[in-house]
Amino acid sequence: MTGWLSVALRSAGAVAELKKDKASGREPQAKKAAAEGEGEIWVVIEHEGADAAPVSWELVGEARALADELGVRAAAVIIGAGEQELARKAFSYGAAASYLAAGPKLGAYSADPHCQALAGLAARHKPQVILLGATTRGRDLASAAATELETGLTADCTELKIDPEKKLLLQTRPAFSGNVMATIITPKRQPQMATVRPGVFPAPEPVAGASGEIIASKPRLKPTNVSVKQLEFIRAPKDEVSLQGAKVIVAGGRGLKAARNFALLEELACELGGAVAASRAAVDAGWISSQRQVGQTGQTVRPVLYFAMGISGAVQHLAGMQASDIVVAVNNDPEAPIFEVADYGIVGDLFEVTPVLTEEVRRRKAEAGADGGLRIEKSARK
Amino acid sequence: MSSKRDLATNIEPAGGRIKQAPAEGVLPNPAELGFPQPAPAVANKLALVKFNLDSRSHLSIKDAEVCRRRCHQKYCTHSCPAQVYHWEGEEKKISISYEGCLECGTCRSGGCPYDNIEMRYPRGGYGVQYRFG
Amino acid sequence: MNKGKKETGTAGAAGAAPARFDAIVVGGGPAGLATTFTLARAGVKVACLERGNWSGSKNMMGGVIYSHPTAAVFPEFWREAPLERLVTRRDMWFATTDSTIKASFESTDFGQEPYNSFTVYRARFDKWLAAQAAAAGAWMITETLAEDLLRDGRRVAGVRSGRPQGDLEADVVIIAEGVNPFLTEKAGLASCPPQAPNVALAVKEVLALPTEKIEDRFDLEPGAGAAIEIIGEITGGLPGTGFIYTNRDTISIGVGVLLNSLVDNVTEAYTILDKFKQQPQLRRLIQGASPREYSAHLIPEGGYRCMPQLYGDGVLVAGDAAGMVNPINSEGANLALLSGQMAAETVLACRREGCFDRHALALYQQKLEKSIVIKDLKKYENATPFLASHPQLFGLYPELMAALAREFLTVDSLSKANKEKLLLRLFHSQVPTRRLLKDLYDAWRSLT
Amino acid sequence: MSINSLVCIKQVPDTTQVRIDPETGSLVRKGIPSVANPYDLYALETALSVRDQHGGFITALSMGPPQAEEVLRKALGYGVDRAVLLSDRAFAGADTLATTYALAAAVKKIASGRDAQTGASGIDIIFSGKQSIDGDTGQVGPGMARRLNFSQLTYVCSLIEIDVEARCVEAWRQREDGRELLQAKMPVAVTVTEQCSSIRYAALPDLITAAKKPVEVWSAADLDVDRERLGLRGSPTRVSKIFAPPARKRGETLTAPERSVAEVAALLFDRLAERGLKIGRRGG
Repeated sequence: MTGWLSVALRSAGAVAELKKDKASGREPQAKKAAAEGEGEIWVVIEHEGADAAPVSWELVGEARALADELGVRAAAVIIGAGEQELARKAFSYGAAASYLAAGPKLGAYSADPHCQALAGLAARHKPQVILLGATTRGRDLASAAATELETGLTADCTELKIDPEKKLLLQTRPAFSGNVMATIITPKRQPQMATVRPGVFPAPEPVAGASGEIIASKPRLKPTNVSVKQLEFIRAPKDEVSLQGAKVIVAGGRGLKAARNFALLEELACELGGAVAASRAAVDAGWISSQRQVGQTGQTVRPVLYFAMGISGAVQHLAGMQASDIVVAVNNDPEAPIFEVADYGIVGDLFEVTPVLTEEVRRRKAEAGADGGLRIEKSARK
Repeated sequence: MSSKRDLATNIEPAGGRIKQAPAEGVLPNPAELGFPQPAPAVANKLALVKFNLDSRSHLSIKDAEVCRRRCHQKYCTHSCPAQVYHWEGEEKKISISYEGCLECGTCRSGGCPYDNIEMRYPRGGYGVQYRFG
Repeated sequence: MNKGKKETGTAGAAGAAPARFDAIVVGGGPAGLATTFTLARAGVKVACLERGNWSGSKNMMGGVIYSHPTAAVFPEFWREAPLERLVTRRDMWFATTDSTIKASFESTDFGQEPYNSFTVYRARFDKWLAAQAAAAGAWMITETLAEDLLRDGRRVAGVRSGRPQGDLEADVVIIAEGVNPFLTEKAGLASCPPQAPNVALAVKEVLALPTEKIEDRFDLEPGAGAAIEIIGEITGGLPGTGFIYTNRDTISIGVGVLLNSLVDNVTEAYTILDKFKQQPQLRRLIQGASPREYSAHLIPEGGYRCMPQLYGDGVLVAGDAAGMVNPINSEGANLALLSGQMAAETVLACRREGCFDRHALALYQQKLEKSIVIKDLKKYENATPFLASHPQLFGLYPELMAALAREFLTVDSLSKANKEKLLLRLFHSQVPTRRLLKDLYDAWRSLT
Repeated sequence: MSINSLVCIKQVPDTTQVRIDPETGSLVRKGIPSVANPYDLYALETALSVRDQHGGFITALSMGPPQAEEVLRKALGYGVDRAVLLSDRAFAGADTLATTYALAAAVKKIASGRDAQTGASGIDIIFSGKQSIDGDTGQVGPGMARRLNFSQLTYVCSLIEIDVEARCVEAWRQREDGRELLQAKMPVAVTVTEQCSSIRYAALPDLITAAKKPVEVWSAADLDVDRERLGLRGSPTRVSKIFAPPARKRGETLTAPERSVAEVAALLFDRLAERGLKIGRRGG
């Protein structure tokens, strides 16, 4: 059932083909969806001007797969100043339609107007699923909109599936700091809403020249007494990659012994395009800022590659990193619990090992030439 | 010095003979008992324990010179059941991982025969928090 | 109650806090809670300071509380308190590396009210005791460490906690701070500082195992429990004992060893514990169990000789802080509870007189002298020095017992008469008769 | 003019101890100690420092079983003026939507002053942690803002200023790509991150007061609510399955006596390449 639609929508001129299918009446569900927008799978595109957050495109790809399974359209929702280029980009990642809600109050993100716009669109077009990235902004907007729409919202999903019988969205997410996985459903209300962690789904290869339907609107916003204004924005320095988005994290613990030694980790992280993090012990010792703390009371991270350098592996730390795809541990204590969760263990002095690792990366990059760097193929994810 | 192992092998299976008695009052050296040496890390055990970490240490060495010059065995590195104390060979000093302290008091009660460790309790609410106890 | 706070709620509700208490108890363990509960029930304005997040969160013991002394303070506690198993069997094992002699006592009496003993987790049981004290009207102040005593001349007049605005005044302070006697020393009451010859270090692991497996492996009725004490090779020949207690779905397993022998032999307590767990007899009991917690604690084993001065002007000492542990019967919590209760009774009596100087508080000593607390401690006052100076009790004798048992039970070509001769020879070759007699005499002197 | 605030504090299981029973496949929560959600304590500290500066009242609000009184007593220990616990079977099983419905009703009642012992009228700021460590959703703060028509300010890493006259709050908000300074109109619901300063060390007199101060317990009947929208009945989401995450297993130890550190490093990156992490040109 999904094969033909998928092929059709992936090729150029998707809209035209969809209309043809409608005419032939081969897929009544799709016809209905196309006619009213009802039952679509939506992805809210998080963007700053014309720059979209990578997670948004990852989700468009996934929405497309889910939509194909249900025989409906996948659509992007762009709330802003009318960013046509984002609408088109959404087509190239697999969306069949883009809802472009624009207005003077929607130019920069603010929870209340954006919530009103999204809830308004959803009330009108009745999508069955709305997905957002589990970013600070995505979670902010999703929570408000789900409340406004009085519907269910599942945060931080790491897997989405369709129940083959009931056609419900099966939303799987870690809970209790990753010690438990739960599959959540929203059986009786629509839309079913979920936020999805960045990096869970691969970004699809963009298809040049793909097109789709643009549904532009100017939402009317209720006047309210609430307001949040941005006064200033300080962009994090480029080399200071956020832990949440980082594909590679090099984390240090008590074994680092002093603040200055984090420079060793920074070098390795820099070569791999990753971020530096720390265990609570290192943070408490004052060697690094608490913003870098991974663990139960710090951040929960899920990079593709996690280096634990001189970290013994207390449960509280494991709670924050055990969802990483590949864990490499370097510790001079062969009994350290971190080795129990490490894919690759190196028993040795981190002061000796780390520079050699950095050197090895440099060597391989040099061999690979100018565009050498860490490249992640899908197989890294299990 | 006669070791415990001698005794164990001296008592042979049924029908065997005990060849000689150990010298009176001499304790066996545990290193000769086949105990793993050096001691296995307690990190695995401590990983099971909940701690509310304070940002400051409640343990300190009174006089680093004593560790350096007088204490050859570095007793605290063995007597502490949480392996809080480590001898840093290069820096020639004891480092203190107070975060994993079980607050038993060994280090102030003879665990350091030189009485060279200042042990206090962590501030109220901090430190070890047993779930079973 | 919140008058004068109309304008602002800042500074919390400091105005409503009592400026001073009738009594302050330092430490929310069995001793401190027995005092607190008894005083609160009698209407005394009493505060109990506990440094842990809750009572019991800093405490550890092997695992058994005795019903009789506990019920003397907390009547019929077994109806509500969080208990693990009702102990119906007590074992004493003499173990060598490859053999064990087991002495087991099982009684149906133990299974009937008022029962004999229960296994408990201190982190849960003490919390329950604290809730009883709070319900009786006491101020339970957790997460607060008493760092020093306040004085008025010679008299102890309160405590200084490590918190902002942390001074608290009271007529009398009951120190129940546990084995590390920081305040007892500050009060000038400690007789000997806690030292390696007077303390044992106990380390313990809690291992999870399904209920049915525990009952199966230990041969227990549902809900019944076993308490096993083991001496011999398990402590590497050092003076100490191993123990196993069964809980509902965990096993507590640990060793306690005299600290000075650990230090003299540069041995780690956890190494002994790990070795202990590897004993074949024990390995099969704990096989497949997953560790849940590791803990360590000191046990004051100095006994009667190391007890501090138990009272001073405005101050009493109870429980472990007062060295009230009977190392032979592994009893501590019960003596703590009883001494705590007697401290409370003393305070109540002194309140009637309105005097808390040391002459008045000497009543506490008199009460203790008449009770099993001091009677038992006196009885075993030489036990710890004896055990420390007779390591053969923990190494050689169990080895010999096992060797003798093995010879006796092994069927081979020797006639029984020859076997008997051999046994005697075997024994005498190891232990000259003179020495054996001396050991027995010393043991009799010290332990009876 | 002072600022009245409300802090939401959730009692959560110590999540590092929560696990799935491998035999029954159900959640083992028995015997696991409960703690105050650590992020909520950052929220509490923020509320306390606002009160230090501007005066006003702080109400701590929680929803949960009767034992959840413990976290509110902890809050009282920090000098909070009033503590309210929503506890009723009718609230049980609530997801975030039903939770914010009940909490918002309680806030309305507290703000109306009808029942206030404190004399507080109105709530200017609601503080809560960025998320709880058991649910990790971060949905309750924004949900309450929506229901109460408060401004919504999430992931605040430092609250810098409150302009009482203009009824505005300025705060830095943490984002993935940096931090932004936002100005929000009061009333506002603020959720804070771990970068807000950690909770102070409470003063002894406050702890003593807290030991005896009552925690008000409200049931559904105490609130102006539609029971159909409470608890499990009012929750649109259902848990269809829980399971243990794939257990991490001890992997390969790369160090070996015969290998030099450089060889170990080379071996590591070979292994990573086998797993799809390659250093080099596309397709190279």
